[in-house]
Amino acid sequence: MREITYRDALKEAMAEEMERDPRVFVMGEEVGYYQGAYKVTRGLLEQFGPERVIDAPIAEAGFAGVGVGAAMTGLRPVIEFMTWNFSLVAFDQIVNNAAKMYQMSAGQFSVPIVFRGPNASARQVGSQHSHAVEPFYCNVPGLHVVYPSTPRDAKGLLKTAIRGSNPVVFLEGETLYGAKGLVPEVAEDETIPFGKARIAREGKDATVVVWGRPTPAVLEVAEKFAREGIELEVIDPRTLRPLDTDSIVASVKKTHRCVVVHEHWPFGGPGAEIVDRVQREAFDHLDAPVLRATNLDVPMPYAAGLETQVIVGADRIEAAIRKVLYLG
Amino acid sequence: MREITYRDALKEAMAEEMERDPRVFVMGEEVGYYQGAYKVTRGLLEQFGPERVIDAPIAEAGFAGVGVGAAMTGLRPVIEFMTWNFSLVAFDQIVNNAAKMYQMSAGQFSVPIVFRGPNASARQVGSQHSHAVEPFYCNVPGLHVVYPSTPRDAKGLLKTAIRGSNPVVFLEGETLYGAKGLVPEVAEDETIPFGKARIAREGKDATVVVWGRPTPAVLEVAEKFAREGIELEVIDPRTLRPLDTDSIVASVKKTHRCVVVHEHWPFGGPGAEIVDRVQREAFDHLDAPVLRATNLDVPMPYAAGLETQVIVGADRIEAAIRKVLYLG
Amino acid sequence: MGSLETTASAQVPGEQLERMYRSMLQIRRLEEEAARAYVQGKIGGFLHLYIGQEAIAVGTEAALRKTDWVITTYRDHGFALTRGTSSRAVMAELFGKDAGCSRGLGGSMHMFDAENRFLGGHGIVGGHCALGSGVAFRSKYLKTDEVTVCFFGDGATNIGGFHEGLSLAGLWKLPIVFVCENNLYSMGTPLDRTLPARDLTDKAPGYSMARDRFDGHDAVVVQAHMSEAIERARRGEGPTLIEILTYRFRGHSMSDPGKYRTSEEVEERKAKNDPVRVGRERLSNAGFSEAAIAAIDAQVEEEVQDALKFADEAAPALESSMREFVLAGGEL
Amino acid sequence: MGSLETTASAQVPGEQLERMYRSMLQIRRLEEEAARAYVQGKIGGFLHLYIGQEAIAVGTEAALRKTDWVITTYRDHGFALTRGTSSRAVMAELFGKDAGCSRGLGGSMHMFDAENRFLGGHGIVGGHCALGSGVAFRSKYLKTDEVTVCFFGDGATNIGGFHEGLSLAGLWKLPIVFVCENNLYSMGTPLDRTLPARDLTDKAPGYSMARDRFDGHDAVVVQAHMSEAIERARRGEGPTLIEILTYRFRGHSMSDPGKYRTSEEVEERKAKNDPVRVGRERLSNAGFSEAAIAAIDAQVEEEVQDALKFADEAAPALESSMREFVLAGGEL
Ligand SMILES: Cc1ncc(C[n+]2csc(CCOP(=O)(O)OP(=O)(O)O)c2C)c(N)n1
Ligand SMILES: Cc1ncc(C[n+]2csc(CCOP(=O)(O)OP(=O)(O)O)c2C)c(N)n1
Ligand SMILES: [Mg+2]
Ligand SMILES: [Mg+2]
Repeated sequence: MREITYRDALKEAMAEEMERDPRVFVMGEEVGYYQGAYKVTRGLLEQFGPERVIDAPIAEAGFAGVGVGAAMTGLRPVIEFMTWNFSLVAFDQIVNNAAKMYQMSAGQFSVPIVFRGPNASARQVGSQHSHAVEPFYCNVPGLHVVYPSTPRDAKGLLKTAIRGSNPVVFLEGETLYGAKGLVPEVAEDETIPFGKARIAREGKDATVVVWGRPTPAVLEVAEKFAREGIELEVIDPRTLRPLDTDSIVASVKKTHRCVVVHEHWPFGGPGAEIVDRVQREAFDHLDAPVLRATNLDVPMPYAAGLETQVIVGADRIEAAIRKVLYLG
Repeated sequence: MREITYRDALKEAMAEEMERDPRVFVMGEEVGYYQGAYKVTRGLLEQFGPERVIDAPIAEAGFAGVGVGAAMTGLRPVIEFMTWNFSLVAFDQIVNNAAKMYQMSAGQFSVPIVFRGPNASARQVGSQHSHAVEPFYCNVPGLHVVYPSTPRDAKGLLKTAIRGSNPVVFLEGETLYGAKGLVPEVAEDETIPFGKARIAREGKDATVVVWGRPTPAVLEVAEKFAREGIELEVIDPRTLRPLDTDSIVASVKKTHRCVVVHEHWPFGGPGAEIVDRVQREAFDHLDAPVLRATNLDVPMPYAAGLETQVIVGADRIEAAIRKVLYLG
Repeated sequence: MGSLETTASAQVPGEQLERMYRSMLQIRRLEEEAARAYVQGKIGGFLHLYIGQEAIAVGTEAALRKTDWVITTYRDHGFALTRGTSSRAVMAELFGKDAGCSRGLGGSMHMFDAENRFLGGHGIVGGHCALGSGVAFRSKYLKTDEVTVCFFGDGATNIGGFHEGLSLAGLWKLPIVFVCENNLYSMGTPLDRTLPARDLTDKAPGYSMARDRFDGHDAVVVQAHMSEAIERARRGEGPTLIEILTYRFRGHSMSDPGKYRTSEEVEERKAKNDPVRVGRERLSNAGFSEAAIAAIDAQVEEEVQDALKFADEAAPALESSMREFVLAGGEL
Repeated sequence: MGSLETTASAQVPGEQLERMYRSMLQIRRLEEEAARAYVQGKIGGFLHLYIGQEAIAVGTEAALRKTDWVITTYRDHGFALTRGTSSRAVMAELFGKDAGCSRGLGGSMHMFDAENRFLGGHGIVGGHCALGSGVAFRSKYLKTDEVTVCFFGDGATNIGGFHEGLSLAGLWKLPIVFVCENNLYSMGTPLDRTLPARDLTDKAPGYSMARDRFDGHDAVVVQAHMSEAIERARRGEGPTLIEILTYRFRGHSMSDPGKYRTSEEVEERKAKNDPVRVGRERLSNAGFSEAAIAAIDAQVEEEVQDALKFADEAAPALESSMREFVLAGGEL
């Protein structure tokens, strides 16, 4: 194991899979000569050349569709959205073409493609650049939705995504790119399966489900509770679709209390879906309603002071946990 | 009161609002000379002329955006999507421009616009033409999402939508267009407020929440249960955003059991959101987990026999209700 | 253009003319029967007939290799047939049967045939143009000499999908030919109310593409023009934007009463520009006897009737396909 | 084009030249100070500077009426200022303050000024082109003689939003002028790797639009060309697609190290085509003394320093605005 950043973990996953399989290529805005808007593809152009690391013009629907067409006919594209905000103009390509082609053609054309890029808010980039898109994509059968919160998961899940046979919506945390963590040696070639949650912290008093950006904040809050003698179990599902309901439900059956923490807007999405599944499958084990701590239900304002209020943070996370514990 | 179709109720709402307010215009594919792909705009061209009933070429993002620009500067567009499936290519315009403009400009540019058209599956139109889009739009603050299930609601809600000051996603049931129902006389000028559910049937044994297409099926199932002496309370929220949580929760506090029935894919969306709110606000009143009866989690197949299985119908509705009633 | 037409017809061998006629008639008759089956309730949903436009699919196929690729819109029966999908598999698909070319999951709008390199069958106007560019990207990436031909209607030219698909192909000089089948209407709207430009190929310079524009009721002419563009793409000289003038003899789909045009207009076009009749005349002119032509007609008739019967009796689409094909196996 | 330039400059009165110079300098100096404040952490997020392109906003404004409309991208400070938003309101917006032109909710990329008919400030490349057409639609619908001018970058020309916005405007002959500010780069990508066509206005015939293409470092020239297109739109003769050749002297945004071009290239452009310097030369040539010009400089400096101080001391954006402006009141 070595300590590397989440950004480099992603880069390694792409480089290793490109080494393994000549059908894998990377396409997106500024992924080549510019080395990536967020430097996730740094070095790939030098290593693999412009035929496999392709700078696309600003035409997200176009190059997403090019990826789908290439995937249908045997290539394995990794399509970078400079940010997931821009996937909104490519929404139809992902939902109507990538997700449905395999079933619509009765298994004749599979679409092994990965769409990846930073999701949700960065810092002060305002209303149109701060989307957490998981509610949009998690709804759609035919897609996998992945959202790692650690470097190790980032690498292992991206490798699984690239090797798989289906379209994957791979969400990255822009504010996590610089985070460091232990990652296995390259020789180990670790892949991490979809649909298996990670127990980020074991505990017995309440279950907190969290993914992506708010994960570090939850772990800090858990430390604080630990000092009070309250042990939280923190579960990171890692993939939202498929969702590891079993691990979450097993935990709730042990702790009897559950809080879901997420950055996406509160209405619907995986946040509500997890609540639904927990109350359905652990109904008789719950000592309190399942609660959520989320971003506020407003478009993201620019001003730093307001943005901090909108993004889910330690205060709301802690309050929700206290509430399910009936700690007033 | 007179009996008219859901289709004509919508047409009346548009015609009356166009009479009232010269700023209201209708734009969309085939809305004029062709009288609407589903004949919802029949007669409007003759009544109001081609300057106010505008046939647009196939460019959903374009004419949705034209609508937003016109709404920002004082007009009141009613934009018809031939079906909501095609809104996926206009997704960015609705989510990033219509929904956010008012807050992003700090109240300087409001966007009084209605996007309307048939939602969800029709009959055998296949994978790319059978989307129930409410999970996508309900997530987004700044939008209203409306989905009437009766002619009266269709008319009253559409009038409210057109008179309002905000962007409205107005979903219609393609298979409901021909349904008839009592609608107040034109002179009454009935508008129906957003955020107020309709109790479609009163009962005490379980609450069923349903909107749009499956509503008639739920009412039939309720008749059947009534013959067994079981009285279901059927609540149609009519607007999904804002959602009348109070009426739903009040009902569940009375019945202690709740089933949510919807056509959209099961992961997330208003279906899961309603479950979340009910378990949160009526936790101590629930005698069983909240259950859902939904479309199957697969892209829509073409074959009639398969389509019938995918779309939520009496069988799954009844089974879910029996289950919350612990009737095996 | 005149000279190209003469040259083309002069060079076409009789067996090719026969193949073309047979293929056009197969499309025509299969769709006529499909329309009847639709009215009988055996086919559902949207059914967009290709009748009147057959020379385009047939002439294009004659210019293609089997290793080339074709992608089109929901108006796709003709292309499935010309690519090599059997009449049985097409008709069974329309009937929603497991023996259909998409096993009853796709229906009329979503026919696919991977083996014959037919990429569908797409329902969102313009959405498949970028897919076509993606397939052409593949061909270039793998350094093959395959060409992709991507068809769409006149109504598709204002939408973003069209623009982005063409922009990328032009920029990257992909081996693809974009063909607008201009049948003068998008549903009920005549072209002059949808297209700002007079001549659609006026858009070609904006994409740095070669262009062509011609009348498409004669498969021989279509083949000649298409060959030029296809071979240009094959040589690595980049894409072409082609506008083919045509006309559909039926409504937009079976649910279209067609009130936006007069029956005189339709009858005039049928009388003047019927691809099947033109194909038959070519056969006569090439010396085929009435009896020889009647024999072809009978064979096609037999094939279509067989397909109808087959589709009617075939087993329905399977629940297992609708579930198992949601995700391709192997990665979890 | 040469003659247009001569004519234009010959006719421009001194007070207009002064207004133009003052306005360009105001943009320049305000942005230079904004860049400094960004480095100090007083401004966050993305900050896209307009430095080097000032003559375009300024020349355009001189060709517009106050009742006309302007809409642009995230690179919007210059347009807010030329439309009439105060330096204070622009700077306060950058600082995220309640006194900002979007009350601190929009930030650098989303400046709005309804009173001055400035429609923003948009973050999604191409997405605002259809909004511009919508505003022009409104002007036509209400039978006013207002014109809308819609700006975008060279990088925007491949995206669907651009295509659909232009298609509808061309089809409906809307009173709008589309202006591509071609600064040769979209972020780090030079034009030859994004645009298939050599000349962007080659796209105009495909939209049935008039076209123009010229060098944009001289506000006087910009005004002359823009007036022509704007008045064409005002007369109801339809839209124009214009490409203005320009250059940005700074990075794409403050976070761009700009490694994709050499400093020689940048310096050469600064030396040759600096709009502010050209504006100053025009003043000299028109007989303004050094002292008169220095007085203008001092006034601008004072205004910018005042704006900085004002923004720094102003009250932060309010939580109530972020909540209350989600929905406009009155319909529930
Ligand atoms: C994005 C989108 N918008 C609308 C539709 C509905 N629609 C299907 S076909 C059609 C007309 C297309 O006309 P054209 O492109 O000329 O093709 P043709 O049917 O004449 O072959 C329309 C509006 C659609 N399928 N996709
Ligand atoms: C749809 C979309 N894709 C990507 C981006 C990210 N992005 C912002 S500006 C930009 C470059 C735009 O270049 P150009 O259009 O030339 O304008 P300039 O910045 O040079 O003024 C990119 C890729 C975006 N904002 N929207
Ligand atoms: Mg057509
Ligand atoms: Mg640029």
